[in-house]
Amino acid sequence: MTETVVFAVCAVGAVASGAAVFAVDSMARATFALLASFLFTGTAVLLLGLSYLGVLVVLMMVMEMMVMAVFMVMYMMNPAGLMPMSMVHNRNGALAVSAGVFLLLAAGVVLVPWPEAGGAPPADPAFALGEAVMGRHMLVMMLVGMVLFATMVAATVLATSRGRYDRYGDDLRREHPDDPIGGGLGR
Amino acid sequence: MDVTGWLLRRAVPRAFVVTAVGGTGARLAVEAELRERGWYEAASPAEADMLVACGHPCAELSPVLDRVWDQMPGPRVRAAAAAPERAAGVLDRARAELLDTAAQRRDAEERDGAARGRAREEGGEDMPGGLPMADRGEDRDGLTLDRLHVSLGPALPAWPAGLSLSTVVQGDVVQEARVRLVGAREGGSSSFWEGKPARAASLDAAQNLLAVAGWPAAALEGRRLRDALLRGEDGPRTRERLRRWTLRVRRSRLLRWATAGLGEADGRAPAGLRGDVADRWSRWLDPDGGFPPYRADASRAALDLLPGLVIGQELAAVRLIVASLAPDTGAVGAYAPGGSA
Amino acid sequence: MMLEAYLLLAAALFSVGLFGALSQQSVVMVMMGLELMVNAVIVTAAALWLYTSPQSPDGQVLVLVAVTAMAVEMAMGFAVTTALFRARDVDMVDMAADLADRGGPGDHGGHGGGGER
Amino acid sequence: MNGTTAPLWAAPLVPALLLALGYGAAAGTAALRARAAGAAPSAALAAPARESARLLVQRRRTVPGADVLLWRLGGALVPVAAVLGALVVPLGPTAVSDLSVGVVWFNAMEVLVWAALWMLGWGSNSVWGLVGGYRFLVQGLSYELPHMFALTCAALGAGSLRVGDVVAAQEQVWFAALMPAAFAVYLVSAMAMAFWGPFGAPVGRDLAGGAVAELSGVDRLVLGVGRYMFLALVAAMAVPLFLGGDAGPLLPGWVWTLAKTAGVLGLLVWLGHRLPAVRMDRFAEAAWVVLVPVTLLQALAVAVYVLVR
Repeated sequence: MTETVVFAVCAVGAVASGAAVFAVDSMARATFALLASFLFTGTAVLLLGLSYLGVLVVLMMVMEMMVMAVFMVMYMMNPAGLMPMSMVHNRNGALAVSAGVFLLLAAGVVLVPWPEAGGAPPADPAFALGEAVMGRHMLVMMLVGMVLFATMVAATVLATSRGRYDRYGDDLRREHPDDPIGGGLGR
Repeated sequence: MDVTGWLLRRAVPRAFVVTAVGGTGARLAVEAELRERGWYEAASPAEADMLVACGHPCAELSPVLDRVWDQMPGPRVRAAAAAPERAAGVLDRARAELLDTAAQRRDAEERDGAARGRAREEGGEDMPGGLPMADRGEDRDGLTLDRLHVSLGPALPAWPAGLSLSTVVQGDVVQEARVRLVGAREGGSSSFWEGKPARAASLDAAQNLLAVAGWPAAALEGRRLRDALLRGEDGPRTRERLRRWTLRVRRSRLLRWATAGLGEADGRAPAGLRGDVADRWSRWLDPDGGFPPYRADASRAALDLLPGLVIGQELAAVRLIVASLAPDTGAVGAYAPGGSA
Repeated sequence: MMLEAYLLLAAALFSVGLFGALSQQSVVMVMMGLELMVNAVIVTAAALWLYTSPQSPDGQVLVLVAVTAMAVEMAMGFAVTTALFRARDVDMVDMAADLADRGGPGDHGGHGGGGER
Repeated sequence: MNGTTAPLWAAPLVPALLLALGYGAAAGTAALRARAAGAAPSAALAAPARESARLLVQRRRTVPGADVLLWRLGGALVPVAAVLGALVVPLGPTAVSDLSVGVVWFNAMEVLVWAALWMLGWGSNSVWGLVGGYRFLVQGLSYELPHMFALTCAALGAGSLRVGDVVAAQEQVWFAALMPAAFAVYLVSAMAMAFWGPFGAPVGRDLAGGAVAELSGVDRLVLGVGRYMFLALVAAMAVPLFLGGDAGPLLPGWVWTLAKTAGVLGLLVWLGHRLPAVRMDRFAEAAWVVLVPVTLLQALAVAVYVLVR
């Protein structure tokens, strides 16, 4: 019984804080509203018995939201929301589309005869996940690894305006890179 | 049973020390007094309950002191230590006034009344608290981001007396810097350190830098040794402790790693200021007292060098560079630093 | 019954995220909308794993992929926003509609204000 | 298999123990500071209590244009994260709740302090606070990967993410001896997590207190208590992960746990006293270029050891 109560709280909390993300003025509060929504989602996943993935969602999302807060404050015109100005275009159109999508999905959820679960969940789902990722789903593991590596390289290339020629000179033979602020090991 | 009074009597006060130009003697006395009583020095007005102004605050410094006084929260007391010998008495009276809960409650009610009054009549303005929005400027990565005007004012812990460095900061990188002396003394430039043992002057500069470099233990030990030397206790025990302290600071790899390569002063600087921050503070630790940092021309050169060294650096590096230059504002007299890049 | 509840939660999160992504002008806010939609995918995958095929770990692998997708989307999104902000000093979705390297900083608005490049 | 879950009445024991250990750390710091200042170290043992008395009397402050919600939330989050993280730390054989993913739970709870300090810095609407909050983000992004790999090494050695299993796996040899590099990196990241000692830049004096510059009265007290509780938590977590939990001759299990925790806490307090602050732009490069490869190699070594055994 307590499980359904906790689920109800998480559901309402997740959707409410999700909506708050776009309702609140201050960008910092929008970021933490999104973080709250993720924390509720993480709890919901914990409720479903996936303890490892639930805690992983919480861990990953806290770090991601902190990085998002940095960019949020950097790029938004008035990050603290002290001078409220709305940066929205065709609000009603968006509202109509998303309401329509919700009704469509809800109808699907209610009408589709979902199959019954075959057996009971394994004792330790995380162990099953580990086995799968190292066994049958090895391709997923390799793909995720490559995608993350490609993302790191691409994001760095896109974000920085200085290349290695600016740092190490045209013949790339400068002994110490000339960065505005040197790193700890002089590299 | 007056709980507030009971708690206050148990509390160890924290003093926020602000030094006027030429108040070095009073500052040293107050610092020695605070250390012996086991009291603490506050890092910000919010943490403090005792504002101690050392030396003779002139017309320019008073508004700064008033602003710090307004920022201090709860039970607060304001003390002025004009001369070194009156430091102990001033602190005792301040402590007594702090414990007088009736007076503190009255002061609190007055402030709440004034604050409510101000809040009523300035209810309608658009900018909350009258704070303007940050303007934007080019940053070193080609982006145009917010810039803040921050003045590292005279009321700052471990900061040269009366120095005001008004900077334009993006994130925490300083883009523009202008040096100004708040309340520079028109009279002759007589530094406190003339006639005092050169080792004590170097120790004072070193403890200041160690406090800024985040090593409070060595800073306190250095301060204790400085006070011993100033009082003339030059016995074998003090010299032994001084040797061990110097060895520990000199051999600290972390301190060297944190300060190496910062604030490189080129050849034109006077002998005592050449090299980077690490060179400067290791010069102070030499047993022959190294180059006495407190001479008028060295301090003037330090003030001229400051803006150039500080631009492009982060706030942590700025604090270390200022502490390593250690300008003696008392010796400089009425000097308007020209170098405002 | 509980499966439908979880899926309804996911649908609600998805549509709130969709509303955000469609209605917001700032690129960073659009990305927050996308994150909410991926959030819905995580809830769906976890619920379907438990209530329809707990024996096979596919649902969990899908959650893992969704979390990675969210990290990748965020990293690339901010990299693009930084590059865009450096090129055009703007982070509005409307002004990022075309790929032409039109204006440097200072070309503040004026959709289609090309020509004086 | 030990690591049974404690009865519910043990739950309030966790914050009480954290408070006691935190007070011990604060008193130790004050004693070391008093010895350096030349005053009597014994009088400093009451210093944390005196400071709490002063802060209880001090009034709270408001700052114009401040985001009070996030500001207060940040201050309150640090002690809450400490207590939540301590739920998985076993005292003797039993922990309050021995999750199957105890190690990941501990990691998730200490990441909450990132959010807490950033909110503190951002909420106080002051340059010092903002710069202090951002400093902790740089510090977090630098220490997090080596810290995660150090925790992975411990979990790898035990073949499970349950803290009870990690303790059980250290029957013959403690993980501190088996994987010294992981233990050393854990201690470094422990100080970085609790923004303590050499990693105290976010609340450094050069920033007039950094993220806590504008805090006063009970807010500053809550944060100070939270910070010392968090330091006690990271020290307590080192015991089951690397120092064999409650294993030890003669004395009962929980006495050994407390003794080892006090030992690690004393080491952290002494290092805080003994070392100057590390500047984050230098530590970031050192962490990514040195610590990450070191912990990766350590994980490889532990994996080979586990396979061979």
